[in-house]
Amino acid sequence: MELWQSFVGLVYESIPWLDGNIAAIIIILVKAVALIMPLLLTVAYFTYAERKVIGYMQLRIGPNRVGPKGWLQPIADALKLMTKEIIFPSKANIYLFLLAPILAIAPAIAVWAVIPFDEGIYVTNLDVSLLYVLAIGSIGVYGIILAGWASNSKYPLLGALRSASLLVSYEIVIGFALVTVVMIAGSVNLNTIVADQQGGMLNWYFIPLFPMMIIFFISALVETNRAPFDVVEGESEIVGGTHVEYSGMTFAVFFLAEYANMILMAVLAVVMFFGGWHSPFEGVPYLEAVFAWVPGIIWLLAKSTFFMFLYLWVRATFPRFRYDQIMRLSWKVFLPMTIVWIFVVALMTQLHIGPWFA
Amino acid sequence: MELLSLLIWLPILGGIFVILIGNDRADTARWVSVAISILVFVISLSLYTEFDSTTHLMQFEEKASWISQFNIYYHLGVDGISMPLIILTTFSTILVLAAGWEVIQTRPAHYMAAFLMMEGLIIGVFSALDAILFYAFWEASLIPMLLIIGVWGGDNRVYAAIKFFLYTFLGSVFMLVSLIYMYNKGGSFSILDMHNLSLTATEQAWIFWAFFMAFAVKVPMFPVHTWLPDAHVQAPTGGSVILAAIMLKMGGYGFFRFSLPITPDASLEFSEIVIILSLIAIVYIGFVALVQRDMKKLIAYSSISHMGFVTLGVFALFLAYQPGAAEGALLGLEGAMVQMISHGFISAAMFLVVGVLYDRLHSREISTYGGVINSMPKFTGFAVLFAMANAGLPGTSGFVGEFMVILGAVQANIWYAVLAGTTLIVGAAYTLWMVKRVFWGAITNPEVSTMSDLNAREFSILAVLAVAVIAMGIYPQPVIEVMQVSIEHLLNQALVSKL
Amino acid sequence: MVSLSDYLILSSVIFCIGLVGIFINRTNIITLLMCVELILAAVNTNFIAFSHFLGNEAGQIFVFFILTVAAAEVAIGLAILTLLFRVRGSIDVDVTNSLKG
Amino acid sequence: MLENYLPIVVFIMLGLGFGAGPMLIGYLLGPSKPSEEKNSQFECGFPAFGDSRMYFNVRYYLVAILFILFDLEVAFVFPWAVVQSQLGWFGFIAISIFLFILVVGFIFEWKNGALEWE
Amino acid sequence: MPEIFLLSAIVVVLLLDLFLTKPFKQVTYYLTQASLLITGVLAFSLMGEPQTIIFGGSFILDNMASVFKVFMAGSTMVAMVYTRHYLTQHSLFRGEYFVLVMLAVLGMMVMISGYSLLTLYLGLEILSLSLYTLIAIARERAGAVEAALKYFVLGAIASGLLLYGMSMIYGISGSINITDIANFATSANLASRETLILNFGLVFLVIGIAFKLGAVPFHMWVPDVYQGAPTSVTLFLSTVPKIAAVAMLVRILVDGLGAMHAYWADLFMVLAVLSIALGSVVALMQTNIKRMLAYSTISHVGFIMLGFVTGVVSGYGAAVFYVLVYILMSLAAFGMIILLNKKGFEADQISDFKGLSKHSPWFALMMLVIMLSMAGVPPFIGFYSKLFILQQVISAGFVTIAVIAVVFAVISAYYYLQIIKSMYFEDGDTQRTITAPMDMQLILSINAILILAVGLFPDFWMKLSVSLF
Repeated sequence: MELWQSFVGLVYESIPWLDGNIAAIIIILVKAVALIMPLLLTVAYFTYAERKVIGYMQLRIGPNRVGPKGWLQPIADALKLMTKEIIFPSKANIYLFLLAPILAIAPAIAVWAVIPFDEGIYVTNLDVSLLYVLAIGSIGVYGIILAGWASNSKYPLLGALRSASLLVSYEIVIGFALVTVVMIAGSVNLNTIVADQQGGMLNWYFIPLFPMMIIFFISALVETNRAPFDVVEGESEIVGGTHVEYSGMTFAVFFLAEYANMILMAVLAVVMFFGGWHSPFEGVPYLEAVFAWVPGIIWLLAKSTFFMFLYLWVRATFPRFRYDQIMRLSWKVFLPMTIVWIFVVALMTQLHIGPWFA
Repeated sequence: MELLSLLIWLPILGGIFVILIGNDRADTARWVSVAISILVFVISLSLYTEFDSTTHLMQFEEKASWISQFNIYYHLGVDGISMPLIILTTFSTILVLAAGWEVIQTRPAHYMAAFLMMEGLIIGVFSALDAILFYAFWEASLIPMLLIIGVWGGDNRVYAAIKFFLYTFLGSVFMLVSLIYMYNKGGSFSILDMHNLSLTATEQAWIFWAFFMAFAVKVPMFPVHTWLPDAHVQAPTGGSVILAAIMLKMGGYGFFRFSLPITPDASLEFSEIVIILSLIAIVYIGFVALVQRDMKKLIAYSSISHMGFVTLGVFALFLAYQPGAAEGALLGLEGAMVQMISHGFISAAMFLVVGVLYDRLHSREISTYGGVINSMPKFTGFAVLFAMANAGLPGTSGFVGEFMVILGAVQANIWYAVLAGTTLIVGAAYTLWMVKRVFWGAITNPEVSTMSDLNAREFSILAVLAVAVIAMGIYPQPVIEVMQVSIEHLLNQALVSKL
Repeated sequence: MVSLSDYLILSSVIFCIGLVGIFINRTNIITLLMCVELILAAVNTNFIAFSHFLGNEAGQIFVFFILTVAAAEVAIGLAILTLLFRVRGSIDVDVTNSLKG
Repeated sequence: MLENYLPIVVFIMLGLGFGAGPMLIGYLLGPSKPSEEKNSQFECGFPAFGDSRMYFNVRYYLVAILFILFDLEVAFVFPWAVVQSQLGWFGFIAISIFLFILVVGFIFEWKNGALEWE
Repeated sequence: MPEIFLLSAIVVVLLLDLFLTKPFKQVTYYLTQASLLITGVLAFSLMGEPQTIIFGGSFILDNMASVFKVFMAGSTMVAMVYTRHYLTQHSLFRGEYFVLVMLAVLGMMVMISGYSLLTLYLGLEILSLSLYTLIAIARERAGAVEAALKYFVLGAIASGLLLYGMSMIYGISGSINITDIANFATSANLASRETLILNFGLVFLVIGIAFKLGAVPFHMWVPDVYQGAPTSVTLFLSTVPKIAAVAMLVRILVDGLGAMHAYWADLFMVLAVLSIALGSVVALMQTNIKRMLAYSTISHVGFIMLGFVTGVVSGYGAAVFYVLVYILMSLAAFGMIILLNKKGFEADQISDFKGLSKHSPWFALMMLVIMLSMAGVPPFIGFYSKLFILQQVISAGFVTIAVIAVVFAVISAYYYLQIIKSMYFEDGDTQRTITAPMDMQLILSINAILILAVGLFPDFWMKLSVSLF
């Protein structure tokens, strides 16, 4: 933190002709770079991890040719995608066609502006950060719809429709699930929500909101088109869905967005339900002291990593759901459940149950 | 129930009763309705017998709060002007109902009921002393007439019915506006209060013309008379009779009751215009009648011409009046009244005559007939009598009214009188020419020879009318007597400036 | 600082765009709906700007309800459009011409 | 207050840039040899047939409409959720009525088969 | 409060209808009627209570609200009686129909009692949304869907304009409560800029309200919607919502911006005269009776607005009286059209009335009464409503307007006569019989007779209308 402050001071001093706004923008840019670069790196190596992990789960090795143990595989993939031809389908609406990937990735990156990594470490602290997350998150649908529409081809359109209905269905569920979080925290500021979970694992929200946590996690899988809910791509049915007509970097951008979203969802799950930057050992007599040195951000990343791993695990484990099953799950199972749970939480609040509703 | 209310509501309720009897029991319906109409007539006679002809005040008054929001009262009453018209109404209704006895075969009960209701409504018009009540009856009486023309009329009945309705409706809404205006000014819808309402010259002018629209259409006066030939021709006989005998009188009555007393100054100012219009009606329409081939149309035009005398008589008073000698003016007014009543008898009779012919041969064309006297001598007798009356032959009621009006007009301007007098010639011309072509001469149309003479019902109807026409022609005094005082009062109202 | 009149000008510009869009658009009903939404957006801007500068939340609450109603309206509007498409096979403005006097 | 939103704007710009930039790079680096075959729309191995702007199931509309409604309900619940612990039983009852009506609508849809997906 | 009861009833009926099997579908209808009845009774029981404003100034309970609600519940019940016949004849009988109607009624009640811009707007939208859906309930009829769409689009625009006006009023007065707005508008020291903005908002409000009322030049939806919608919906939408629209008008323009009367009265006068003129003239050319009645409605709306031009309590009362009368007549008129419907036969042409007097003289007579009443012929109630309005207009000094109004009233009489003509003067091609159930025939007869009966004794209703202000 001190380092940061001095850096800011340095910027202001060294470039005296800057007025406040530009300086602020520069500072933000620096922050952004500090945030996005690791993010991209994570994405890159998440793909690698995915192939590796699933490979091991299926008793194979996974990528192992490029670099030692295949470490350079993501780099190679990126280079390959970069040098591929970008095909513009003849019937496509070029502008929308190109706008679609941009709309897909922009929210995936913009959301990160409000994510709290540790106490006081964030790009910006909005009072309505959770609403911001939800709002920006739902823009992603446009990318998919536009992609399907602009391609002017059957499979993308089908994929887009499916995807859009799935996304919106689960968005409602996520919305309701997060309502319960807000009810306990009494705030829609992510920082406050995390801060409210202070005091050991028992105070994390996943305990009173266990069903909601499950629902959130499953919905996150759907929202990111992950297996077993990846009917949108559904290679065997609609040969890749929305992305059929995309090639080269246009496709890569979608890809990037998808993985960035996955990471985001993992982080959100941690922030919402697993105490964010708080150490799991808070309040535990001995361990607390032992792990006191670990910065909050590490805890956050560690927990997130677990969830990211969970994604891969789930993918390797479950067969794909049918489309109607997924829809039914959201409307007929999750939605009633969340509404009921809202009542439950409200009642618990009014009756002051447990440590969470004091 | 008071007498006037009884006169109004008995026929209306009777009409509903007749409807309930239904078309299937036609004869019952006929008998019941004639019975009701006779009953009403008898009751209405007591208006005459108990009438106090020494006062101009309203008699048989009834007053009950009706719409207190606007101080509207259910206010009835008659004076010497309205009373004879009421009796004329009740009298004519009997004739009409009797005349429609077998002629009307489609929906007879409804036909009878319509006339009964209309009778009640028209009596309401003549006896209402509250402007809105008057207006309500005035408009409501259009409805049965509309149906009578439209349902039982001739080939072109739809056009005629709607034209009739819209003309009169259009005219009367202006009256409504001016009534409301006066209400807002004076705070009362009572006609008698309106008589005393002081109005500026401009207001009077506007109100006068508004009233004029309503009444002139009804009378009908020259430029707005065109509905009448259509309506008369297309209406069934009974409808024509009621139209001519009574409905036209509503317009004349309006002039008496509203225009003169409420807007005396405007009436004075515009009297020349009205007189000229009346003269046009009398002369020009007379000539129009001359060229008609359709008997009903001819009579219709002659009605317009005759009603011209009414308006002439009314508005001549302003010119005829000389200070200290109100005789001329009074004569004109009285003449107008008498003319209205007598025209009620005569035109009814004329239409009935045509109706009788029409029943026989289903044609109203003059050319269809010829030599009717050969097959229908009794009928021809009546017909000729009525034709004479229509032409204004002395000794018939027609003469009395026209003569009085002309006398009044002489006082006003000799040329008016001369012009009006020409109608005696023109009227004689068209009536007698018609009579000649229809009744005299050889039978050209073989069907004419098959026509049967009057049956008892027709005979009695025409006989009653003949008696009335002659009685009034020879001895009009009873009629004039009852209205004398009221008309003198009206004259005073008309001559006293409100400014 | 952004002043109230700036907001009002913005909103009136949006409003006018919406209104003009409605009147000159003669082809597509969806566009019509979007223009309506523009009008509502202008209204919302107005309300929020006023609310902010008056320091009175009523305007914001109002906006909340307007949004809801707008959503319900869109839901119904789309449903009707779907129906129209079914019976007519098109959603052009031109097809809505069977009702004439 | 408002300056907290500056980073948001910057991030959105960055996000857009991260979309556009790589594509531009790809366009510059990659070859560009379009051919009619290559640019034709995708079909499983045979020439494309029919209009790709095809009719689709009305249920997609239904989902969209339901989404609009429910998402708004969520939006309504959020403000309440923030302050619900301070509102006490009044807030509880109020939201109960609200959710009750929502649930009634939900049941209505369910019974009408709006949620069935064949 | 009746609203709360009605809302619960809606929920109950909605749910119950879902679980009713086919043979019991009529239960929905009877429940609807019962709910409306109880709602009406509840509203009636509130009559005479002193005026109270609740919910932080956004809801008002006064005599006007109660009377309107009672009237509304009553006329909706009547409408439902007619509707049932129509729905069964055309296989449109669905539970949702009744629920939607009740929702619309609920919306209207909120409009009537709304005392802040927000509640008024919400009520309006509950009403409008229900109506859009109701119109489109005949899904397979192109005309109905088209009508729904037109109504929807124009209604949405109108709402937008109304809202824009509301936002301006809110911005300048700082409150959405009518009470506060009224206080603001009456405060003596308004800067000219403030007056200007109030006026600016006012114009939009007037446009919005005129849209909802269907006044020229914002009437475009009226004929199409009336013609396209299923007759039972037309019946409902042409009648009851007019009360609510007038109530909203009263709340906003009279209660709230009464001080600005001089400004909006001018607008109203133009709208009113245009409506009367156009409604009367264009109706002449119609062959579709629903469309004709639509234009006739426009002209009636003109008369209603004239009542508000006067700017005095009795003038407003006249307008209210006119509305109530109009609803009575319109209910009966559309009831008559529905009466002629038979299985699969949609009676909506004037020629469908041909020969009615032959095979059903009673209903022909009723229709005669209705039409003449609409034309404003005494002694039917329509005359007194026109009389009241004219009296007020003349008393406010607008004699010319009154003359114009009556002239067009005469013109409009022509098309009412067209129906009378069809019924009485022309013979039908085919013999048609009335298949409607007895309850409908009975209610329709009572409805029509009321037109005469109230016409004979209008005093109570006039006094009641005036007493509401």
